[in-house]
Amino acid sequence: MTQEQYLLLSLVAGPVVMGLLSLLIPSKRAQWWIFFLTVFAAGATAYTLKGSHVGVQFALPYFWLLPSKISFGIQPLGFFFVLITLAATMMFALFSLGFNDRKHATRVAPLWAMLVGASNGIFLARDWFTFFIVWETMSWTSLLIIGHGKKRSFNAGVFYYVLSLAGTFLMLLAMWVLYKNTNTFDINLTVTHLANAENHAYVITVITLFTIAFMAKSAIFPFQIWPALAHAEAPDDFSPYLSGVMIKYGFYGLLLVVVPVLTGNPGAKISGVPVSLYILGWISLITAILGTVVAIFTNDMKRLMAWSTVANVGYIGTALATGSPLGYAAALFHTANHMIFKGAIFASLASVKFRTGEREMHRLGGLAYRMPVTFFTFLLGIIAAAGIPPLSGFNSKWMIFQALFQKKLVLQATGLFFASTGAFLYLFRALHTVFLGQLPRRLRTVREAPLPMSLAMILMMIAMLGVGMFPGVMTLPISRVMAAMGIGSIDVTASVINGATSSINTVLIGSVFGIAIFFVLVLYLIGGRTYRLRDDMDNYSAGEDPREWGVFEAQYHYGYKFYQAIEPLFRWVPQTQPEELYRTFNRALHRFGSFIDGLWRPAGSLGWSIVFGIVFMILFGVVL
Amino acid sequence: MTRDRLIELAKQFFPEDEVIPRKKPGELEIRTTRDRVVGVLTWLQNEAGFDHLMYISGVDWLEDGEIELVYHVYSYDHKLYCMVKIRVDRDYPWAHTIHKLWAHAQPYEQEIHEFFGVYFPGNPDLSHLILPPEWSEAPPLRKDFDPLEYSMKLYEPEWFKSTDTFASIANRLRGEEAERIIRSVLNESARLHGDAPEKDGEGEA
Amino acid sequence: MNREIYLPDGYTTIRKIGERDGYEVYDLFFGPNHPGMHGNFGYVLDMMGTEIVRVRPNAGMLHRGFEKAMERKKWVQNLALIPRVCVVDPDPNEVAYCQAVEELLGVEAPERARYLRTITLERSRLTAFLMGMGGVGGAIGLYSATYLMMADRDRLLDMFEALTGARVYHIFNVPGGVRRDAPEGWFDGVLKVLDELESNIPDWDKLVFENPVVWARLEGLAPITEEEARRGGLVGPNLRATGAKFDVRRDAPYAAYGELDVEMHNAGDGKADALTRAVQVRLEYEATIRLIRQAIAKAKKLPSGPVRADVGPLHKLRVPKGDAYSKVESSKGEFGYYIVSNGGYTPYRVSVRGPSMPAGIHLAKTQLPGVKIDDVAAWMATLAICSPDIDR
Amino acid sequence: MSSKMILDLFGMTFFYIVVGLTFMGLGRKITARLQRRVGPPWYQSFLDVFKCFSKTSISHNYIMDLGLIMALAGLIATAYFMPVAKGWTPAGSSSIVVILYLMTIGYLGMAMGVSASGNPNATIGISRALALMFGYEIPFAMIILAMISVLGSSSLSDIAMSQAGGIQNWNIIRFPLGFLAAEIAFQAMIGEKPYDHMIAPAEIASGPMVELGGKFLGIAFLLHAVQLFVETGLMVNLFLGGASTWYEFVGKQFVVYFTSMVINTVFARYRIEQGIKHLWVWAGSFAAIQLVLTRYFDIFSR
Repeated sequence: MTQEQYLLLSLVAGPVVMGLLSLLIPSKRAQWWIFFLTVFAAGATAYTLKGSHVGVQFALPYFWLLPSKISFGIQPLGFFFVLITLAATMMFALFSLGFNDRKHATRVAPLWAMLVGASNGIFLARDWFTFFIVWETMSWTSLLIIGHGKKRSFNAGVFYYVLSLAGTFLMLLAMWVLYKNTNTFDINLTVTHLANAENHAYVITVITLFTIAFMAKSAIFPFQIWPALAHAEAPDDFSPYLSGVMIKYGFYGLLLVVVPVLTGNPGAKISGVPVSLYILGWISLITAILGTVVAIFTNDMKRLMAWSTVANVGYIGTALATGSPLGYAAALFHTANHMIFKGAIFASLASVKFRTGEREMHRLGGLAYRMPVTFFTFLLGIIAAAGIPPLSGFNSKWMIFQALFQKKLVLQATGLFFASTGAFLYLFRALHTVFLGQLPRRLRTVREAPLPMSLAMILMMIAMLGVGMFPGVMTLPISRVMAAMGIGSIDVTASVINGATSSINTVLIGSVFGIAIFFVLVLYLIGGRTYRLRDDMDNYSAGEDPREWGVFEAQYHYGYKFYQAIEPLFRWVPQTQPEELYRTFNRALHRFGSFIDGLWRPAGSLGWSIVFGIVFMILFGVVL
Repeated sequence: MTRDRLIELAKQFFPEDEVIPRKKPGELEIRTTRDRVVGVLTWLQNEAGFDHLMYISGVDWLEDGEIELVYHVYSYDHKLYCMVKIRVDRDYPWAHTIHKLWAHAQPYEQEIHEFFGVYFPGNPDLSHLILPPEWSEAPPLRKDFDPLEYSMKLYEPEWFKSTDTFASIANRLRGEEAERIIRSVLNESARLHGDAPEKDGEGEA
Repeated sequence: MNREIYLPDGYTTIRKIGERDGYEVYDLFFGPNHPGMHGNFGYVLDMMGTEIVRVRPNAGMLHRGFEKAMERKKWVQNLALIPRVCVVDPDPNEVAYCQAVEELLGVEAPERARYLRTITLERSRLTAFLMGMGGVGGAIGLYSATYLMMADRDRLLDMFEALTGARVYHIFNVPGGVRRDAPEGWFDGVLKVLDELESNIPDWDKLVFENPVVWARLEGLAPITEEEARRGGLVGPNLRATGAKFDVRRDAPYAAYGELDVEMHNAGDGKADALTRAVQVRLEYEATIRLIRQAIAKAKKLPSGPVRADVGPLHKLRVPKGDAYSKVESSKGEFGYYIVSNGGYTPYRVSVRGPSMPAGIHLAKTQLPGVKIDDVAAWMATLAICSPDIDR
Repeated sequence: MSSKMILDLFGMTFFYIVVGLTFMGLGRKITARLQRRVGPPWYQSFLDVFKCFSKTSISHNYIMDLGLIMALAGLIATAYFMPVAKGWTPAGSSSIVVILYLMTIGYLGMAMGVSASGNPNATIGISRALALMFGYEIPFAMIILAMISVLGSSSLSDIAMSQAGGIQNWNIIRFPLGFLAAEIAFQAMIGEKPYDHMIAPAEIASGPMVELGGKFLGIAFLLHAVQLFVETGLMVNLFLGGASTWYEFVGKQFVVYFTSMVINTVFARYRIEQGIKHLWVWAGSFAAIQLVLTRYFDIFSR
C-alpha cells in the first residue's frame, strides 16, 4: 500500500476511529477538542491529496461475510465534494468548539466525528456496496446527533431517519437490479452500463429509483418536510453542518449516477432537456416555491432557515435539471455557496440562541447593537442567500438563470424569480426581527459570541466575500471536474463568468460598488453633524410618550406575523406544519403496525408470523 | 303615539314620578329618582320606542347639595323627545349604569364620572378619558372647582397676580391704545371674578 | 398609569392570545399628530401583525374646558367660544346655542333672520361635506380630491367672508337673530358659487365616487346595520346611510326648514359600509345645494325687515331661570345644546352633545379590533369623526 | 480600474442625481398643476437636499448610517450598469440580472437602515414594500424573459440596441402586452399610486421616512432620485428603444415619468393585499400571455 492509499483510508477511517476512541473519554470538552483536531487533520489530509491523485484506489480485502470488496478511490467529483465539505466542516468545527462550553456542551462530538468519516466515505466510495454502508452509517449517526438526548429532537430525528430509510430501500433495490444485470457493484461500470443500455424504460426505472432516494435525502418535494423538523431540532451548532453539508449528498448522488447516464442516454427531450430531468426540474421548482412561501410565514428562526434550505435545494435541482454544462456547473457552484452562506446563517443564529436561548423570532430584537460580528455574519449571509452582488450567492444564482435562459426555460425562470424575490422577504424578516428594531430590556446584557465562534463566523464572511469577488476559486475547479467527468465545461476565468446570454465580471461589480460606497461616504461625511440617540424609544410615536401607555421596548417591536397582510394571497399554498404531518405520519405508522400485528395475533401462535415472514421473503425474491 | 298618550301611559306606569310636558311641542320631561331611572329608561326604550339616547348631561346644583343627571332620549318613530332627570347626593354621588341599555352610554357615563365625580357601579371603564390620569383636584365641572385658583396653583402665581406683566406688554407695544385695551380687559376680568356682576361693565372693549 | 382597558366581549379571545406573552402584540400610536388623524385626537392601537386587537382612545389633547368656561362668561361672550367646538362646521353650534337662549327668553327670530340662518347653516354644511369628502380621499391616498375640494371650499368661504367678515369662525348668530342682513348682491354671489360647485360634481364623481380603487378600499369596510346605528347613537349621514329616515331638519324643524322641502336620501338599505357612508355624503351634498337654491329663492322674495329680535343690550343680557334643549342637524348629525340658566348674566350650565362621541369612542373600541391598520384613517374619515366635539 | 474611470463614475453619479432631482421637482409641479395648485419651483428638490444635508441629524445607531449609505451606494452602482447612450455605460457590462439584483441592495440597505431606527411604523412600511416586490418583480421578470427568449441576450445594451432604426422596432410595438404589464409594474416599482403602500402617510405616518431627518432624509431624497433614474432608464431601454444621445434618453425618461405622475394623481391607494393581487392579476396575466405568445408561438418576434 502506498502512502496515498493510507491517506485515503485515513480520510474515511480516521474520523470514525477517532470518534469511537473519544467515546471512551468522559470529558465533553476533551471530546470536542478531539473532534476539532480530527476534522482539521482530515482537512489537511485531503489538502495533501489534492492535485494529481485522481485514480488512487484502495480496497479492503474480501471478507467472507461480505458479497463485495470495500473500496474507496479518488474521483474528480467526489474529491471536489470532499474538499469543499471538509473546508466547511473545519469552520463549523471551530464554531462548535466555542459553542460547546461548559453550559451548552452536548455529547455528540464522537458521533459527529464518525459522521465526518462517513461523509468522506460517501464521496470516495467506489462501489455500491461501500456506498450503501457509509450511507447507512451517515444516516444513523446523524439520527443520533439530531436526537441528542431530547425527546422532541429524537422524534424529529426519527422522522428524518424513516424518510431517508424509505429512500435507502429504493436505492438498495436499484443496486440489486444493477447487480443482477451487470454482476458487479462498481459504480463506474454500472453507470457506463446504464449509459449504453438499449432498453430505455429499464434505464429510466433504475434512475427513478436512485433519484427518489436522493430526493428524500436532499428534501426535494415531496420530501420537503423533514428539514423543518430536523434542522430546527438538531443541536444548534450541528444545524450548519446538517443544512450546509448533509443535504447535498443527494445532489452528489444525482451527479454521480443520473447526470452521466442521461448525458450518454438522453432519450426523449422537451425543449432540449431529457424528459426525466425536465420533470425533476419542475419538481425542484415546486420545492423552491413551496420552501420560500412557507419560510415567509414561519416564525421560528431555525425552522425558517430550514425552509430556506429547502428552497435553495430547489434552485440547485432546477439548475441541475437544465441538463446543460452551465446548469451542472451552476448546481455545483450553488451547492458550494449554499454550504458557506447557510452555514454562516445557521452559525449566527446558533450564537443568538447561545446567548439568549430564544428561537421564536418575535421574542428577540435589536441584537445587532449588542452582537456586531454575529449581525454582520448574518447580514452577509442573507445578502448572499438573496443573491445580491457582490457576494457569493449572486454568482451561482446568475449562473442558474443563465442556464435557464440558455435552454429558454422561461416558465421555470419565472418561478425561480418568484422564489428568489420571496427569499428576500423572509431573509429580511429574520434580519429585522432578530437583529434590528427595539432591543428588549431583558436582552440588554447580551454579549458578543465567544472568540472561537466569532472567528469561525469571520472566516465564513471572508469566504463569502472571496467567492463573491473571485468566483474562479470555485468555478475553475468545477470546470475541471466537469471536464474530467465528460459532461462538458464552462467558460470562466478568475473573475469573469461567461454565461449563455451575457457575462459578468464580479471584480468590476464589486469595485464599482466600492466606488459608489466611497462617493456616498464622502457625501455622508460632508453632511451635517450627527448625534446618536441613547434611547431607542425616543422616536416618533405621534406625540405620545410610549411609556405613559405601558409600552416598552418589547411592545414596540413589530416582529410577529410580519407578512400578515399578504397571508390571504397564499391560501393556495399548503402551509406545511411539520408537527402535524409528523403526527399524521406517526398515526399512520401505528395503524399499519397494528394491522400487521392483528394479522397474526388472532391465531395466537408464533407460527403465523413465521409463515408470513417466509411468504413475504419469497414474494420479495420473486419480485426481484 | 302622541305626546299626550305617552304622558298618560307614563303616569300609569310610574305613578310616583313627575311627568310633565315641556314648552315646545313634542318634548316632555320625566323627573324620577335614582332607583327608578333604569326602570323608566328601560320602559322608554323597549315599550315606548325611544331608541336613541342622545346623551347624558350633568348639572351641579351647589346650593341644593345635589347633582342632577339628565338623560336625553329621542324616539325616531314617534318623533318625541324626552328628558329624564334624576338628582343624586352631591357628597356621595352614584347612579346606576345604563350601558346595558345603550352601549354608547358608557363613554358618557365615563365623562360624567370624570367631570362631576359621579360613580357608576358596573361601568366597565371609568378611567380618565380627557383629563390627565394624574388629576387629583375636584371634578372640574363642579361649581366649587375654580379654574383660576387651580391655574394659579399650577403655574407661577406672580404671573397672574402682578399687573406689571401686562403693563410691560403694553409698554412693549408702545401704544396707548394697546395699554387701554389691556387695562380694560383686566378690569373686566377683576369685575367678573370679583363677585361684582351687578355693576355695569364700563370698560367693555 | 392607571389607564383601564375596556374590551367588548367578542374580542377577549384575541386579547388572550396577545397577552399570553407580551411579545406578540405591539403598539402603534395613531394620533395626536399622525397624518391620518383628524384633529388632536388619538388611538393607541394594540396590534398583532397588521391587525388591530385592542383600541385605547386617547382624547383630551384639545380639551379647552369650554363647558366650564361658558359658565364664567356672559351669554353673548360665549358666542366666540362655541364655533370652536366643531371647527369644520361651526355654524350649527351658534344656531343651537342661540335657539336655546331664545327659547328661554321666549323670543323668536324674525323671518329674515331665520332664512339667513338656514342659508348659513347649509353653506357651512357644504364646506364640511367638501372637507369630509376630501378627507375620505386623503385617508386612502387620493390627495387630489383633498386639494380640489379644498379649492371649492375656499369659494364658499369667500362668500362667508362677504357676509360675516370671517372665513371660518363666523360668529354670525346672536340670541334673537343674526348680526346683519345680507349685503347687496350677496344672494346672487352665492348662487354663482353654487353653479360652480354643481358644475364640478361630475368631475368629483369620476375622481372619487366612481374610482375603482376607492371602491376597492371602502367596500365592505366596517359595516353597521340600521339597528346598530339607531341604538348606538349614530346620527346624521351615518345614520341615514343605513336606511333610517331621520333628519332633525324634517322631524323637528327649526330656523326656516319648516317652510322648505328638505330632501331625504338613503344610500344604503338596512346596512351601511364605508362606501355607503361616503356616497351618502355625496348625495346630501347635491341635495344641500338644491336646498340653498330653494332657500335663496324664498329669501329673495321676503320683504325687508329687521334681522334681530329685540332682546335688549346684549352685553347686559339676562336669561330667565329654566332649562332648554335645542338641536340642529349639522353636517355630522344632530348637534345639541342643553342650557340651564339660573337667571344670571352667565349661563349656569351649558352641555354640548357632539355627534362624534358615540362613533369616536365607543364604536372605535368595538369595531376597530379586527380591522387592518390600512383602514383606520378611512374608517375615521367615512364616519366623519370630529375630535373637537369629543374634547369640547 | 483607471483614475479616468473613477472620474467618469463621479461625473455619472452627479448626472444621475441631477436628473433624478429635476424629475422629482417637475413631478411635484405636475401634480400641483393637476390639483389646481401652483406648486413649488422645479428646483425645489435641490433646495430640499441642500437643506437636509446642512442640518444636524439624529441617528439611532451605526446600522442606520450603514444601511442608508449602503442603499444609496447600491442604487448608484446599479445606475452605473445602465446604458444611457452609446458608450455611456460606465461599468461596461449591463446584464439585466445584475441590474435587477443590484437594485435590491438599495432596498435592503434602506430597509435595514430604517428598521434599525426601531419604529414599528417604519417596519410596517418596509414589510409592505417587500411584499409589494412580490407583486411587481414577477411580471417584470416575465417580460424580460420574453425579450431574452427572442433576442438570446440578457444584456440591457443589447436589448436597447436591437430596437434601433425607428419607432417600428421599439419593443413597445413588438411587445404591446408586455409594455402594458411593465407600465403597471413600473408604477409599483417607483412606488406611486395606486401602489404607494410603502409611504402611505395616512396609514403608517410616512412609513420608512418616519425616523429620517437631516442628512438621512437627504440621502433618502437622493435615493429616490437615483431610483427614478434607474427605473425610468430601465423602461426606456427595454421599451422605448434606448437612446443614442443622453438628452434623448432623459427626454424619454421624462415621458415615462410624466405618465406615471399623471396616473399617480388620479388614483387612490390600494390596500396592500389588493395591490399585490391587482399586480398579479393584471400585470401578471398580461406578462404571462406575452411570454407564452413570444416563447411558444413565436408571435411578435422579428
